[in-house]
Amino acid sequence: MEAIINYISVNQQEFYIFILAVFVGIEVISKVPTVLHTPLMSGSNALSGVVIVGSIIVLGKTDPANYLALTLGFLAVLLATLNVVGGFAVTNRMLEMFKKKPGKK
Amino acid sequence: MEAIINYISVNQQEFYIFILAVFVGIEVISKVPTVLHTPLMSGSNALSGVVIVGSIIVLGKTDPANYLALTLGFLAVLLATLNVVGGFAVTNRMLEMFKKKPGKK
Amino acid sequence: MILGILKEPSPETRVSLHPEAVKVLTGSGNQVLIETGAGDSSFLSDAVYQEAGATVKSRVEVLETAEMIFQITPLDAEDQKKLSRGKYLVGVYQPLVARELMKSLAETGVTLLSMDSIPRITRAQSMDVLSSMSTVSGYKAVLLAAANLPRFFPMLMTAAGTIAPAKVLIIGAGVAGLQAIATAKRLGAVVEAFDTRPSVKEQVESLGGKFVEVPGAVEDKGAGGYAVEQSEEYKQKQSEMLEKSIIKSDVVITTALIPGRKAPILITRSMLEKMKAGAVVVDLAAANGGNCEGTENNKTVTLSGVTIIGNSALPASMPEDASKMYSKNVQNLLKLLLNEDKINLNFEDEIIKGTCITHDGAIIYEPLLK
Amino acid sequence: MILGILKEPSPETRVSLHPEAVKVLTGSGNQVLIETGAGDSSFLSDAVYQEAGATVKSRVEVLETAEMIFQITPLDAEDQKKLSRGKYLVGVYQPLVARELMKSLAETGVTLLSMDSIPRITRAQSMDVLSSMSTVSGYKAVLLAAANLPRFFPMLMTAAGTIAPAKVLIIGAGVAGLQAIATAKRLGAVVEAFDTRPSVKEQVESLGGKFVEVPGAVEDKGAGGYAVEQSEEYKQKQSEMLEKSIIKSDVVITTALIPGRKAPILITRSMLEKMKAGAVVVDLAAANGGNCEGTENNKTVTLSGVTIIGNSALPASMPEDASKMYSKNVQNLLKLLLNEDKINLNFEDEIIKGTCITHDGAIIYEPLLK
Amino acid sequence: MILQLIDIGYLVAVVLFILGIKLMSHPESARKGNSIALAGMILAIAVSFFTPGLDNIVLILIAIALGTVGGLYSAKTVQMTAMPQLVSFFNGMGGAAAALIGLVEYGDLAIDDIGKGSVLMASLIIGSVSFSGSMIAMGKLQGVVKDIRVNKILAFLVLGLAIALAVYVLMAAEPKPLFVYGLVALALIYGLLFVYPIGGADMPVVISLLNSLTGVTAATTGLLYDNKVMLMGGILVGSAGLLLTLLMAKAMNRSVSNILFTSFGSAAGTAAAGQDGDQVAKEINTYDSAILLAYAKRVVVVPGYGLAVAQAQHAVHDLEKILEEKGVEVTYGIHPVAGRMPGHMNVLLAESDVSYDKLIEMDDMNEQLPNTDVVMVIGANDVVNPAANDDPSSPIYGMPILEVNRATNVIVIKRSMSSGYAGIQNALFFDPKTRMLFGDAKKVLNGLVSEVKNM
Amino acid sequence: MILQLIDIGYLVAVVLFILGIKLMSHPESARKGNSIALAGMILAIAVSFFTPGLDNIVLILIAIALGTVGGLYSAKTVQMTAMPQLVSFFNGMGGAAAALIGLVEYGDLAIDDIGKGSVLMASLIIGSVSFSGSMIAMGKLQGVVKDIRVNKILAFLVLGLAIALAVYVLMAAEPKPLFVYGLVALALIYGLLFVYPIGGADMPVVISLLNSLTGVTAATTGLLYDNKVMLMGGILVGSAGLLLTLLMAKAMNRSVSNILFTSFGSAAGTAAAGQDGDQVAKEINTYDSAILLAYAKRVVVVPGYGLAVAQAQHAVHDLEKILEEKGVEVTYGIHPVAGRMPGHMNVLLAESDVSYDKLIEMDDMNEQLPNTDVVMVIGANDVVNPAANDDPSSPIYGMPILEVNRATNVIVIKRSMSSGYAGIQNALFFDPKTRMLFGDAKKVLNGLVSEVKNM
Ligand SMILES: NC(=O)c1ccc[n+]([C@@H]2O[C@H](COP(=O)([O-])OP(=O)(O)OC[C@H]3O[C@@H](n4cnc5c(N)ncnc54)[C@H](OP(=O)(O)O)[C@@H]3O)[C@@H](O)[C@H]2O)c1
Ligand SMILES: NC(=O)c1ccc[n+]([C@@H]2O[C@H](COP(=O)([O-])OP(=O)(O)OC[C@H]3O[C@@H](n4cnc5c(N)ncnc54)[C@H](OP(=O)(O)O)[C@@H]3O)[C@@H](O)[C@H]2O)c1
Ligand SMILES: NC(=O)c1ccc[n+]([C@@H]2O[C@H](COP(=O)([O-])OP(=O)(O)OC[C@H]3O[C@@H](n4cnc5c(N)ncnc54)[C@H](O)[C@@H]3O)[C@@H](O)[C@H]2O)c1
Ligand SMILES: NC(=O)c1ccc[n+]([C@@H]2O[C@H](COP(=O)([O-])OP(=O)(O)OC[C@H]3O[C@@H](n4cnc5c(N)ncnc54)[C@H](O)[C@@H]3O)[C@@H](O)[C@H]2O)c1
Repeated sequence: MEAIINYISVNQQEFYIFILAVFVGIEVISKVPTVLHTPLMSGSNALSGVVIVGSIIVLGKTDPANYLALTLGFLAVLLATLNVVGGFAVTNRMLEMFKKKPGKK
Repeated sequence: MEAIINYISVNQQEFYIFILAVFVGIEVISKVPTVLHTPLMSGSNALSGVVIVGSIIVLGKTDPANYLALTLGFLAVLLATLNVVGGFAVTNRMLEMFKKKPGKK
Repeated sequence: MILGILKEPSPETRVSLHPEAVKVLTGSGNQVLIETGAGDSSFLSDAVYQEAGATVKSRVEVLETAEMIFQITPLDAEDQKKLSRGKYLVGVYQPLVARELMKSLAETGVTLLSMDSIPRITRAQSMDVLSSMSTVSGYKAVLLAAANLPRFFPMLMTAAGTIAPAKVLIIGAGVAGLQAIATAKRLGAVVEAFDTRPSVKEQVESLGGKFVEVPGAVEDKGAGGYAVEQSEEYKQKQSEMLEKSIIKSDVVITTALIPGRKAPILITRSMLEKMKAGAVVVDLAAANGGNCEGTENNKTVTLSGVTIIGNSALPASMPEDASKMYSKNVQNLLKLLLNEDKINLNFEDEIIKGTCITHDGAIIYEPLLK
Repeated sequence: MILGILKEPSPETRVSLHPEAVKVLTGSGNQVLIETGAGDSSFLSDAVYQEAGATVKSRVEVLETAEMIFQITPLDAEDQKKLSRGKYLVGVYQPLVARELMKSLAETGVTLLSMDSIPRITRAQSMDVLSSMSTVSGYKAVLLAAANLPRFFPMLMTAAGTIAPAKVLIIGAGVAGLQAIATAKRLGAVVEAFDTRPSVKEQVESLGGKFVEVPGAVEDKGAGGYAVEQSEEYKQKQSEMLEKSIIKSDVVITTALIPGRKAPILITRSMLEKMKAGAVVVDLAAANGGNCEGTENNKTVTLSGVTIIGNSALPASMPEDASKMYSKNVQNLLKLLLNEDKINLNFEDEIIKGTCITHDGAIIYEPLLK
Repeated sequence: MILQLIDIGYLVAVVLFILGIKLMSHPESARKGNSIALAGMILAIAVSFFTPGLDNIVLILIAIALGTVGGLYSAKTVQMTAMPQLVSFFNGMGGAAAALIGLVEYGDLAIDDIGKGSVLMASLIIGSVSFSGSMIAMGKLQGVVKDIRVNKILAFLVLGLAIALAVYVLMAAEPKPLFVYGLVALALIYGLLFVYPIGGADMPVVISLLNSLTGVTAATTGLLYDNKVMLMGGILVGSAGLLLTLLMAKAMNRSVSNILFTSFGSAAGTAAAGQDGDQVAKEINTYDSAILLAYAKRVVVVPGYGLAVAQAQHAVHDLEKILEEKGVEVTYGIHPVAGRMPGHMNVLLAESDVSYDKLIEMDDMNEQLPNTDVVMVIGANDVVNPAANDDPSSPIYGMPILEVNRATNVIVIKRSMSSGYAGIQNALFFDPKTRMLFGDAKKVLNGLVSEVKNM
Repeated sequence: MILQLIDIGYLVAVVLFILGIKLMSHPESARKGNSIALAGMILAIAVSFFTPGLDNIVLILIAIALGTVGGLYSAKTVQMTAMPQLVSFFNGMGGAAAALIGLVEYGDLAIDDIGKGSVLMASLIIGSVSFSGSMIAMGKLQGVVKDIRVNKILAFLVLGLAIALAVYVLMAAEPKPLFVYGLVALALIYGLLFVYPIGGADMPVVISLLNSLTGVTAATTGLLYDNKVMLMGGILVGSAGLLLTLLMAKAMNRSVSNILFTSFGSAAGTAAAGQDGDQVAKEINTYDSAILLAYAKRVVVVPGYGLAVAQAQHAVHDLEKILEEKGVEVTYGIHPVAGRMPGHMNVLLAESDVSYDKLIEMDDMNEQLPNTDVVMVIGANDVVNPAANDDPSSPIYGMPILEVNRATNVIVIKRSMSSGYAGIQNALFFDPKTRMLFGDAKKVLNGLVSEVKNM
């Protein structure tokens, strides 16, 4: 128990950040209209491709001699890029229909 | 310039918290219906009475011999309490009208 | 006071006072006599009047006994002879038209109150028989037109083809014209209206009608809402604009009047010839000469395939409600005239002054004196 | 094929084929003859017909030359004599009523197509003259009632008092009844309706009317939407419920029919006596004996102060649109009968089978054979 | 251990604050939100008592007790209409408390901590402005303080001077208490100058802004003590308050900068329309009208020619239906000469299928009006003009009218203050019971329908 | 200095992410939101190149180049209808990347850092589940993978085993790469078992959930590197994704637990209403209908008897007006026998003052329909029944109809699947172009009016 309390107290800042971020995440989409469900899912999928940052770091820090790690890292960057680029591109296509707002009176 | 960058970097966590808190504050009320403007103003006024925590600390830490400081601190607690208690009570009264929703068909 | 209701001569079917009014008047101490069968053609039996407190008498008795005599139609020479000095007569006498009659009535020494002369001021709205009877006429004109049109008023899309809505043109958007617009709209027609007073455009539109605009009309604010004579040039332009509308209309209802003048001719024979076969014109100005060339008062004629209805006695065709409204107007005037059961002829009052035509052996109606 | 349009005998004012139909028919290779002045009373001149491709002929010429002859009213004995075997006759013959006439026509050897016998199936809706003419009747009945009522239909709150809206009761909510509901509503009346078929309640309400419910009616789904005879007990209950509504109504429009029977009496003399003075009854069932005791076909009578209009020829009072609709119905039937300009009497087709009364010297209409 | 628990307590309090505000922004959950925020506050206060080395507990408790009694008493006894004043007052108290903390704290401050020093100065200035500004706002709402034109430049000079003093104090080698007091005095004056010239009608927006400022001082005070609950709570109130200010201004069709930086004289764009000599008609907006209608028991609609001009018959029927759904009884008072032809209103209302039973004649209606909560006059003028009863010189004298001011509230919907058919001014519009809702009848009614729907 | 700039870069990227998601949740700003989020991502990637000690840059660039080409190509060429599959595929790639990072990182890890170790294990498991689950979801949507019933207990056993292995690896004194691979294999299998039994119609919800899981792995990876952008981005996607999952399920009238823990067989609750033999009518909700209408160029309303029954004539006119205000061209297609009497629709629409010009006869309308974006059939049935053209045995065969399926989209408003006057079923309701909007016509239309108003 005490350990947990201590942990929380020590990592207060992180907890604040965590709680606030969750709130922001939820609030920000709490009023999303149904039509946007799919595009939004697609968009947040693109964002989850932020692991690319980790992939880059991992590959960048791999010993150039460790071929297994290099391969895995290379794959990681490749796949994460797919996720990011493909994700944004496909979201953009989905959102095409919202492009030309018809002339409001 | 560098000082600022440094400052931000050092206080990163605080900045995250600040930005996130602002987002939460804004998001949370962005869809408030007009009828609630006044009660919400009153409610957030009550919350701004959170300075009472500071007043308590200030008065609590004042040297019992420093009469000027004691008086000021005493006043601070008193006024802040007024803000908190009165704020919540008046908000509650304003919200009374939302109590018994008139018989929806 | 003794009030006497006479039976109207045919073809008039209305009656001056409704049993409801009789009840109120007897209630405040007056005595009411009614000629046998006076209400019959308005579907109001003698029994109903008796219940309301009236006494049924013969015509002669009423004429001789009553101090104030009610008949909408002007009394004929015969009846006038039976009048004695100091009596009051209430009816619709059109004093500016029937000038001779006014003179002879003045000589008998009666006090004539002509309901159609009540000044059209705000306070007098509740006594204004022109308005109330125009309401009946406007409504009825449309019903007559619809009943005589060989076509539907509303649009109908049916298995037996699509019926286009009738086009109705109302010329003159006074009280009767506005009521006609409303009624024709209700029945589903496409309604246009025209009037020389541009200020009625908004009123026409407020009833869902389309206003036919002819630029350049003169409106005299001083004329109390009545129309004034227009310039020749304007009349020319108006005639051209109107012709276009008339030709494409299935029904034209005309109500254009200028007080004290012959009604302007707005539909000429050549226009009639260009109109659709089967079209209907209802000319509410028939009594004043008509707005349509060929209109005959109180007759329906067909010219170049167009049916022209010149029935100027439309209120008589809806006697029950028309009587009710007329009676209400009279009753409201009596509120001014009578103090309980005593007469109080206060010539200071604008309304009484304007309504009283003859008094004490002389004509006192100002427009007749000039 | 040579088609011949005859002028209807008075008082009928409609005409079987409209110039629009003539244009289409001549366009597909047929020849159309028309009797001089056949369209006059529908405001359709000979010139218009000629423009559409018809040839104007005398009655005799049309009767003798045309292979298919159009007249709404059954041909009289004189005309029948001029018919030769193998000709086609198209009109409204009421075969179940005019049984003798059917026999004599069968003998002449003509093929009779009676428009009123077209089966009322979905596909035949566009040929259904009963529906289209009921539409005219329902609309016109209300106009007649409104024109004859001594009161207003709509509510009016005016300076001359408040006029209560008229109460209109529609008995029988078939095609005509529904149209009457709609029209009366439009004019601002308060509308109630009654029918023995409870399923029309929803339809009445869909037009803004109030349905007078009498519990316990029998509805025969097999009767194709027509009413069936009801039990005595039900009739008793119905009569009581209806009386209440009738007494307080200003206008009653009756359309209650049961095919092939005399129309049921729904308004008795005793009810008439209790009705308001000045009330109006329009009896659309007048031709079948009427729904009101005292109705006389094609006459307007007044009984106990109630005006009873027994005009069963309402479509004739709106000849132009009525002709247009009738003509459209005929035209749609001809689409089935004619292959371009060749006749194709396909008895496999339910519609043709149901419409054809006599053929080749014999009666072939099934209801008449039973 | 205590310290850690304090941290967690504050953390929970912040979460409760957030939830509280969130719930408070929906009508159904607003009351719950207020309670949750209150719970958070109680927790925060309770936790703060465990601050290590806290002294003067008795004094603190006395102060709290006094504040509680005062706060509760004034909140319970205040009249519904005076609530905004009270909110403003309470807000001022919060600002004052923050300023007082700053004053006390100044004594204890290590001179060289410029960071903390700046934060402290900000607390002092903002707290003082919030205090004096709130007091003036309260006075204005109460009608005690009149509008005064203030030279903007003067105001900014005062503020500039206060800031200059603050900078000087910060740079100074030793404590300058006198300068600090001077700075506070200047800030207080700036608060006055800031609120003085703003028109009374705009006060709610100003109070919201001041409230947001108090939030900021709470946050700065939080920074001072490195106290998370004050910091976070303050930021929340600050940001939420700022957004709320913008929303409120928008709802009133004003921009914030317009409100703050234009003197009332020139800002009376809309008010001018409702002026007649020295009489001023009171305006009302769509929302407040909707509230009035939705929470009424009996509403009477008085239609006139304007309803016909606007072709608003369908809209008025829609409003009637939605009000009836909410349990409000709605009828129509029909004047015999409303409109421009006999029966004009009947034709109109029949078109939109208003039930005949709901149309009440003038005389009957005049009897029912005293039991009516709200009369809504739509595009009518002459038929509700009391001059017909009172003023023998009026052209409409003697005409019977619908005496709508017998009801509790009157809302008049029309486009402007212009006259009707008779061409005369209408004293009803200046009646204390009357509020004008300007606009085309159809638009206004459609707006009311949406508002009532959302309630 | 570089380090600090990296921090700030990440901070900005996070703000861009938040703004991006925020804007993406409103139709008007959604495209902008996507661009802003993309900008944030580019910034984050750019910044990460400045990580001190970064090697293998060429390799990284090659991987990125390949990924970019592949991603763009597939996104550009995919058919509109296949987009959900593609999203699922991309999401799987993200999960896989996270798992791979975990694998590489495991080698470098100090054995005794249990905190980091747990985070790593979580990354591995969740990433793997997300990967294999996404692949199955894609397969299902593509129609390649069939529904299979799976024993829930088996699935949980597999997951339990994976977690047990993870605990073992963490506790072990030395690295256990083999066990780690085994654990990954188990997690992959669990992903399969998890998605297999869920019905194809529920896939969007599942994908959203998997997407949320990928977000969580991004966050855990962020923890691993103490990298704020991954942490925050991950939390955002995780929480937003979770809420979105709930919202999507709600919009489909399903509960998430229902979807996840009930096999597809029993989950057909709502679908039953629209089923006819093996045909299933597709439903649409008010909001989506409103979007369809508001963004159309030409809308045709086909009214029928149901419009009259619902007395929805005023509501339909309101919708017409508000659509016209938004620039949509609205007309009415009137079938000659729509309703129950000749001219029924005319009476109805005249009452609500629909302009006569907007009423188009059947034949003319049939010609115009191919250029129509949306046909809204309101309470009509027989008059739009294709059986009248196609099915000689139908009682309505031979009646001309409004051929609404010539238009691009058809929305049918009625209360249920029940038949009309003729009492026969209508194949139009099962047409691929048709969506059913169930409810009373008046209520539904009023709902549409409010929705369109808000757009
Ligand atoms: N009923 C009859 O038979 C008849 C016949 C002739 C004359 N009159 C006279 O007409 C008058 C009737 O009285 P009333 O009260 O009905 O009408 P009114 O006195 O003419 O007043 C109508 C008011 O409606 C407002 N208005 C006009 N268009 C509007 C719109 N689109 N939206 C909102 N408001 C609008 C106008 O004010 P804003 O411009 O500020 O908007 C105007 O003041 C009486 O004086 C009566 O004597 C009646
Ligand atoms: N026009 C004429 O002269 C005439 C005369 C007699 C017969 N008919 C026949 O009537 C039919 C007319 O076709 P139609 O398409 O207009 O009508 P329909 O085929 O009868 O279909 C009407 C549909 O409206 C729906 N509905 C009923 N109430 C509703 C409400 N409150 N809200 C929403 N939907 C509602 C019903 O479905 P739910 O129950 O699922 O809601 C029903 O399927 C044709 O078969 C025609 O032959 C016409
Ligand atoms: N102040 C009041 O309270 C009050 C009372 C009653 C009537 N009025 C007003 O008085 C006015 C006249 O009413 P009325 O119905 O008795 O008028 P009316 O019967 O004298 O004339 C009917 C209409 O015909 C129009 N007209 C005349 N010549 C025309 C022409 N050449 N072409 C086209 N139209 C022509 C007139 O402008 C008028 O609108 C109306 O506006 C009415 O509102 C006012
Ligand atoms: N299937 C189709 O396409 C089609 C075509 C045309 C008509 N119809 C339907 O056929 C039905 C009959 O139409 P119609 O107008 O020719 O009928 P009708 O003229 O034969 O009868 C008129 C109405 O009177 C009613 N009635 C009979 N006896 C009554 C009584 N004692 N009291 C009260 N009401 C009584 C009937 O129920 C009917 O509604 C209608 O429902 C119509 O919709 C259907």
